[in-house]
Amino acid sequence: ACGSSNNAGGSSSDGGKKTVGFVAVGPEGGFRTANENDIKSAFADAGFELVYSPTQNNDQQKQIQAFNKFVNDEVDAIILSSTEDSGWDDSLKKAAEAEIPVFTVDRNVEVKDDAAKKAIVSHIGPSNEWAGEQAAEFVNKNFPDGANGFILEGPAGLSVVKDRGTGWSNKIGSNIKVLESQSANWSTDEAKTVTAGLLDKYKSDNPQFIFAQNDEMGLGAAQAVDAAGLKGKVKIITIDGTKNALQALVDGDLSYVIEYNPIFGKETAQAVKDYLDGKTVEKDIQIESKTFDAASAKEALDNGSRAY
Amino acid sequence: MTTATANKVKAPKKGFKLDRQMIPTLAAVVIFLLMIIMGQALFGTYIRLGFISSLFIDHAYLIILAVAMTLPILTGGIDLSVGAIVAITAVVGLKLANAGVPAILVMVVMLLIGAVFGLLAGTLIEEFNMQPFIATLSTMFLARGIASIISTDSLTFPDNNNFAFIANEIKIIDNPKISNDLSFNVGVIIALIVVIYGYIFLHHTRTGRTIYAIGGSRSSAELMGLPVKRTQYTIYLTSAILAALASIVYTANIGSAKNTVGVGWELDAVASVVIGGTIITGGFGYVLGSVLGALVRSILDPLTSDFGVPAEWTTIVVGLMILVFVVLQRAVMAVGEKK
Amino acid sequence: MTDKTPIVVMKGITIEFPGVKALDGVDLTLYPGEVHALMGENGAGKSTMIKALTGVYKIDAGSITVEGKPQSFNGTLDAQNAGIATVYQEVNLCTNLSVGENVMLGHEKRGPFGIDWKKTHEAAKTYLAQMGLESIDPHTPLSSISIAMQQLVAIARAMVINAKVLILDEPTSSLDANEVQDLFKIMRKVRDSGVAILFVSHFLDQIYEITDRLTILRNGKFIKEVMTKDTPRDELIGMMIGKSAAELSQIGAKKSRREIEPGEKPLLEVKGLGKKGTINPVDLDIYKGEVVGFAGLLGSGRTELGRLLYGADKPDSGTYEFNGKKVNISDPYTALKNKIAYSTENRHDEGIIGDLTVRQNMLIALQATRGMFNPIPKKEADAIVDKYMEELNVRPRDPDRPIKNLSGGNQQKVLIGRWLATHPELLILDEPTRGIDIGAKAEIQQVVLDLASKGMGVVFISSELEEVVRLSDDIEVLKDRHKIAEIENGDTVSQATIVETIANTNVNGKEA
Amino acid sequence: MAEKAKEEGNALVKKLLSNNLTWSVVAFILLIVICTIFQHDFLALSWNTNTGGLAGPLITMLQESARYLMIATGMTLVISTAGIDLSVGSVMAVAGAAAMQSLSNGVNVWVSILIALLVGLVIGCVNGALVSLLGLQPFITTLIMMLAGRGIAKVITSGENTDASAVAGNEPLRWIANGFILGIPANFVIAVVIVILVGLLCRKTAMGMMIEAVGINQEASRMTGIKPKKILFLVYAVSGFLAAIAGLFATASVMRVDVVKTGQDLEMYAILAVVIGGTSLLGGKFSLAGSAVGAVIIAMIRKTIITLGINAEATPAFFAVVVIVICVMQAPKIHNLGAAMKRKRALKAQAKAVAA
Ligand SMILES: Nc1ncnc2c1ncn2[C@@H]1O[C@H](COP(=O)(O)OP(=O)(O)OP(=O)(O)O)[C@@H](O)[C@H]1O
Ligand SMILES: Nc1ncnc2c1ncn2[C@@H]1O[C@H](COP(=O)(O)OP(=O)(O)OP(=O)(O)O)[C@@H](O)[C@H]1O
Ligand SMILES: [Mg+2]
Ligand SMILES: [Mg+2]
Repeated sequence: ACGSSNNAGGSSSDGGKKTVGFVAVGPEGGFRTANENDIKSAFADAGFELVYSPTQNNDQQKQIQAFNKFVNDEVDAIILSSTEDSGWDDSLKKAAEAEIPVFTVDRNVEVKDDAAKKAIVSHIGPSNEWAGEQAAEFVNKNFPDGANGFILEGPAGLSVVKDRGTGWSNKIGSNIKVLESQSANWSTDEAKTVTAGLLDKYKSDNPQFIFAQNDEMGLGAAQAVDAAGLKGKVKIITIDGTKNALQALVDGDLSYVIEYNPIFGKETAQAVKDYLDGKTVEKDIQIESKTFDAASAKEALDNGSRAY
Repeated sequence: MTTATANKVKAPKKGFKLDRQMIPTLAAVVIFLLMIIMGQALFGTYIRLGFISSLFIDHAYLIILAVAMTLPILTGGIDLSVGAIVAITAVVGLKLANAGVPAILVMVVMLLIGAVFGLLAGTLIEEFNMQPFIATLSTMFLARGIASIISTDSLTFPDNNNFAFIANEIKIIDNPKISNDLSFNVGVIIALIVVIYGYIFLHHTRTGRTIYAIGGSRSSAELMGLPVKRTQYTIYLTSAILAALASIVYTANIGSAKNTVGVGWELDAVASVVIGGTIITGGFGYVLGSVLGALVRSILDPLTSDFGVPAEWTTIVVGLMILVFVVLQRAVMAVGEKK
Repeated sequence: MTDKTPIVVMKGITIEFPGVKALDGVDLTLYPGEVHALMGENGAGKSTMIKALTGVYKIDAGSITVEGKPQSFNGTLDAQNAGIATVYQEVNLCTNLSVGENVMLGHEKRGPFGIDWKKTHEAAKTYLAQMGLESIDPHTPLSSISIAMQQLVAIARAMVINAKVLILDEPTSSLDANEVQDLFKIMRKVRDSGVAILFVSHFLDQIYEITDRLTILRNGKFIKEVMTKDTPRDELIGMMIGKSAAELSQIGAKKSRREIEPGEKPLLEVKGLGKKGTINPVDLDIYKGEVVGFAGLLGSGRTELGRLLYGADKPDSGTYEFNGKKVNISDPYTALKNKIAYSTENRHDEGIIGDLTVRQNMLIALQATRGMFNPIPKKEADAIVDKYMEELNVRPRDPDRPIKNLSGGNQQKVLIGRWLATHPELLILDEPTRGIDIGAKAEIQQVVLDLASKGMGVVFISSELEEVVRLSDDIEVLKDRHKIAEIENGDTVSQATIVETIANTNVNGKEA
Repeated sequence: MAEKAKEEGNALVKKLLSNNLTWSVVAFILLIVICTIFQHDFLALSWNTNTGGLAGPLITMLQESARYLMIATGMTLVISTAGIDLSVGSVMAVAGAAAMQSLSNGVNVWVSILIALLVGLVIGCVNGALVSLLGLQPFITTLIMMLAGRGIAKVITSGENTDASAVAGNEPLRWIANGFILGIPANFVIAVVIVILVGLLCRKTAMGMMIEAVGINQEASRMTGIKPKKILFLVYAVSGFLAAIAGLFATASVMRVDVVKTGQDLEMYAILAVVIGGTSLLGGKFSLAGSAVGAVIIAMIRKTIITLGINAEATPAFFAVVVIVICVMQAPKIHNLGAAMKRKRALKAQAKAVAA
C-alpha cells in the first residue's frame, strides 16, 4: 500500500482518482476490523483513493488531528468514524469552509454550530440503541415472569456503551432485575473472570440471563457459565454478530445474538460517489441489522455469507 | 600563589561538553526538518501554512504536557498522572461551565484541582518514600477514577461560553483556500508562554538549577544544602498544574470532553521529552528539546497515514520511527564522545 | 585560648544504627579562630559526628548548641543557614553540571531576569582561584576533572557561604603535597578571620601542621580533648588506637630492591600502550615480585595508565604481553581471567557495590571469574571472607552488613580483600591507602610488601610520594599524560628526586 | 531473663513491622476480610465435578493471579538492574496471538505453545539487545516495544481477535489455563513452580547477586569482571519469556486472543506488584517472594472489586486507594513514627535539663 505516493497530494479533483480521507478507529478485532476492512475494499472497488488514518487508545485528539490534516490536504471527501460524538464543531467548520463533504459512519456526531452541520452530508450506520432494545425485548419475551441477571458493559464512558445501555433500559420490563452491571472492558478474558465472580456472588439469586454488550464479552461469560456448570440455565445475549458468536449460538453457549452490522462499505462508497457526482444523498442511511437465534445462526453460517 | 596547580590544570576547550549535551536536541531539530521536507517532497502537503497552523493549534496541549513532563524527568522521576489530570479537570470544568459558573472561575478551579493532585503526588513521594513512578501511577488511577465517578457523559460547553476565546482562530494570512491560511489561537499563545516560562524556570531560577542537581545526584544535592524536598514538591505541583492548563487549552479547543480523554497522553509526553534529548534518568535535557519532541511526535501519525501503512502496522511503524530516532541520537552522541 | 566562647558545643552525642552504636556520648567543642581536628581510626565515628552536627543523621541522645542556641538541624540546608559549611568525606557534587555551577549552586548571582550567568560564573571563577584552580573554566563539566580536583571544587563551594564554621572531612586524602599546602594557606586565612574549622585527616604531619586542638574518638566513644602543641605523636597515636604506638607494626626503612636476574622474562610487558586523549603510548615492564610505583602530579595520567593495564578502558595502540603470552585485555573480565586485578581510586563510584554485603563485595570478583553458574561453595566462601576480614582487620567484623554502612577506610580494606581473593599475579593498586588510618595504612603497606615477596607483581599508585618511594622497586614518573622517566629505586632516590624529575623533564623525555 | 525475652520479642516485632512483606500480607488478609463481609461464603471452597477441581472465589482469584506472577517475576529481575520493562503486556498479546493464530491455522498444539514462547523470548532478546548493546534507555526502549508489540499482535492475526476455542486438539493449551492439578488451578501451580525455579536459579547460583550488583552500581560491577551487558540482555530475555507464558495463561483461559485487550495495562500491575513486594524501582536488591505476594495482591484487589460490585466508573479510584494505602503502610516514616516521637520527647527533656 506504500505505493500511493501522491495520493493525498494537491487538489485531486482534476480528472484522476478522487481521494477520500478515512478518519478511523483502528483495528480492534471483531466488529471494528470487519467494518474498516469492508469500507476500505468497497472504496477501492468504487475507484477511490482511500487514505486511512487510525487512532490509538480511542483517542479523539488523534482523530481530530487526522481530520484537520485531511482538510489541509484538500481531499475530496472525509469519512468519519468517530470515537466520540461531540467535539467536532471546529473541525467540521474547517471542512465546511474548504467545501469538503463529510460522511459520518457507525457513530453519529452531535454538532451545534450551523456551519459545521452543513459539512455533514450523511450518516451511515446501524443503531446501537436499537441493538440494546432488541436485547431487552428478548429478555422480556423469554422471562415473562421476571428474572435476575447481569449486564457486562464495555469501558465506562464510551458512547456505544451508553447507547446500548439506553436501548436496554428503554425497553426492559419492570419485573426483570439486573443484579449487577460490571465492566469487562470488551474483553473475553475479563468477562470470564467477572462473570465467574458474579456467579459466585449471586449464587442464591439464581441468575438467569447475562446481557453482554458485545460478542467478545459474551463468549467469555459463556465459558464462565460453562465452568460453573450452568450452561443452558443462564441465557446469554450479545451484540455484534461475529462468526464466533454465531457458532457459539449454534453450540448453545449463547442464546441470542443481535447483529450490529459492520458491512456497509458499499453503501458508504455509493453515497460518496453520488454526492460527488452531484446527486442528492439521504441524510440518514440506516444499515439494517438482524437478530439471530440458534436456527438462523446455523443457516447464516452454512450459507457462508458471513464476512466477519 | 599556586603556580604548580595552575600549570597542570589546563583548561579543556571551552564549552565542548556542553555542546555535546545539546547534540540530541539539535538532532531533533534536524530530523524534524527532514521529516517535513520528506513529507512535502512525497505528498506535497507538509509545507503548507494550513498544515503548520494546525500542527501548532492541534498540539498546543501536547507542547504544554511535554514541558510539564520535562521537569520530573530531569530529576530522574516521572509524572504518569498528566493524562488523567487532563481528564478530571476537563470533566469538572465542563460540569461547572454547564452549571453556569463563569469561565474564569472554572479555569481557576481546574488549575486548583491539578494542584491538589500534584500536591498529593509530592506528598506521597517526599513524605512516604514512594517512587515517583508508583506515586503518580496511583494519582493517575485516582484522577481517572474520580473523573469517571463524576461523569461518563460526553460533556459539551454551553453556548456562548467564555472558553471559546482560547480556541478562536486568529488568521494572520487569510487565503481563499483554508489550506493556505496561517492562523493561531490563544491556546498556542498559552503554550508559547509555558515554553518560555519553562525555559526561564529551568535556566534562570535557583529552583530550576536544583532540579538539574537532583537529576545529577539527589543525595549530593541534599548534602550540598539545596532545598531538595521543596523543589520536589514544586516539580510535581508544576507538572500537575500545567496538565490542568493543557486540559483548559484542549477542552476549549474541541469544545467538549469526557472522562476518557487523555488516555495514553502521558506516554506521548514522555516520548516527546525523550525525542527532544532529555535523558530519562535525569540530569540532562532542555525544555526546547521537549517542544521539538512534541512536534516530531505529532508529525509521526500523519506521515504513517500518508505512507499508507496498513492499519495493523501503524503502531509498529510509529514505534520503529521513535526507535530509529533514539538510536540516531545515540549514534550522534557516541561520535561526539569519541571526538 | 579557653577564654573564648565556643561557637559549637556538642554534648553527649549518641547515634545508633541498627546493630552498631556509631557514637556513644561524644562531646565536641569548636572555638572561633581555631582549627580543630577530629581524630580516630577508621570507623571511630568521625564522619558520623560531622553528619550529626549538620543534621544528616538524627541524634538519639545529646544536645547541640550553635552560638549558644540549642539546634537540631534537619539537613545540610538548615546547618548552612546557621552558618555551617560542610565538605563531606565522599565528594558530593553533581557530575552533570559544570564546575562553576557546582560551586555556586543555591547561591547563584541573580539579576533582574533571574540568575545572571555571567556574574555567577565570574564569582565561581574567583572562588576557584582561591583554591588554586584559576585556570579551570567554570563552564567545564565536573565529570571531566579528577576526583582530587573535584575535592577542591567542593571546598571552593564551601567558601561561598560566608560560614562561621567550616567542616572539612578528609579533604586532603586525594591531594598532592602542593595542593595540601595551597589548602592550608586558605584554611589559615579563613581561620584568622575568626571562623572555626573542623578538620579530619589521617595524616599526622598535616594534623600537627595545621590544627590547634584535637578531639580524639575511639570506637564511637569520646576519649579526650587536647591541645595539639601539648600532645606528642606517640601519645596521640596511643589514644587513637588504644595501645601504645610502639606496638604498631613498623614498616622497615626503605625496602631492598628486587634484583632482576639476567634473562628473566617480565611478568608484564607492554609496548606503546596508549589511548588517544587519555594517555600517550607507554612502554612498561613489570617483573614477578616487583613493586612498581607510579608517581606524578594530579591529572598526570597515572590512573589512566592503570585502567589501560586492566582493560577498564580500551587502548587504541600498543602490544600487551603477560607471562610471556600476547594477550588482548579488552575488559576487566579478561584481565581478571589473566590474573590481573585493579583496585580503583574512585571507591564510591567504581569500587563498592553499596547495597551488597561486605561478604558479597569481597567475593564478587572471584565469582565473576568463575562464572555466574558456578557459585563459590559456602565453605570456601566463608574461609575467604574470614581470612581477609582478619588479615585486613576490617571493622566491624560482620560480613553480613551492607558495605555502604562501613566507614570509608573499612570499605577500602574490603575492596583490597576483594582483589586479593582473586589471587592475582599482577595487582594494580590505585590510591589504596587513601582515607585509611595510620594503623591500617601500615597494615596495607605490609600486605603489599608481603605479596611482592611471594612473587606477585604490584603496581602502586599513590599521591603520597613518601610511600611510593618507600615501597617501590621501580618508579615510573608521569607528567601530562606521558611517561617521562623510569627511576630505579635506591638509596640515592628520595621524594625530592621525583619532584625534580617532574619539574625538569618535559614530556618528550628531554631535560626541560 | 524475662526482660531479655521481652526485648527480643520487641526486636522481632520491630523487624516484622519494617518488613514490606508483612504489610503486604496484612493488606492481603484485610482484603479477604472485606470480601468475606460482603460475600459470606467468599472463603468457601467446593469441588466442581465439571472441571475436576476446587471451585470458589479464591480459586478464580488464584487462577487470575498466575499471569501476574509470571510478569511480576520477570519484571522483578529487570527492575533489579535499575531497568523497567513496559512491554510485558504487549508481549502477552503477541505470544497469545501467535499461539491462537497458529492453532487455528492447524499447527499442532505443542508446536503452537513453543512458537508463542519463542516469540516472547525473541521480543525479550530484542529489548535486551537494544538496552545492553546499543545502550538505549530501558524505559523508552520497552515503551517502543509496548507500542510495536500491539502492532505485531495485530499483524499476526490480521487485526482479528483470533478464536481457537473450536480447534480440535487444543485441549492441552486449554488445560494449562483452566485445568487443575490435585484440585488446584494448573496455571497457578505452574506459575508457582516457575517462580520457585527462577528463585533457585537466582539464589543458588550467583545470578541473583550479579543482577543486583549491576542494578546497584553498573560501573563498579564491570570493574569486578561482571559483564553488565550480558546480565542486562539476560533479564530482558527472561522477562519476555515469562510474559509469553503469561500471555498463554491469559489467552488459553478463553482460547481467544484480543489484540487490544490481552495484557492491556498489565505492565503497570506488574510494576505495582514488584514495588509492593519491596523491590525498589531504583534497582538493586530484589525479592521474588515479595513480588509473588504482590502479584497475588493485585489479583486479590481485582477480585475485591468484582466482589464488592464496585462500579466500573469507580474501579480505578478504588485500585488507587488500595495501592496508596499499602505503599503508605510500607513507608519507613510510618514505622519510625513511634521511635521518632520517643526520640523527640527524650531530646526535649534533655534540652530542658540543659536549660535548667
Ligand atoms: N548509615 C550507616 N548505617 C549503619 N552503620 C553506619 C552507617 N554509617 C556509619 N556506620 C558505622 O558507624 C561507624 C562510624 O563510621 P564513620 O563513617 O563515622 O567513621 P569514620 O571515623 O569517619 O571513619 P573513616 O576514617 O574510615 O572515614 C562505623 O562502624 C560504621 O560502620
Ligand atoms: N588539565 C586538565 N584539565 C581538566 N581536566 C583534567 C586535566 N588533567 C586531567 N584532567 C582530568 O582529570 C582526570 C584525572 O586524571 P588522572 O586520573 O589521569 O590523574 P592521576 O595522575 O591519576 O591523578 P590522581 O589519581 O591523583 O587524580 C581525568 O579524567 C582528566 O580528564
Ligand atoms: Mg569518615
Ligand atoms: Mg589517579
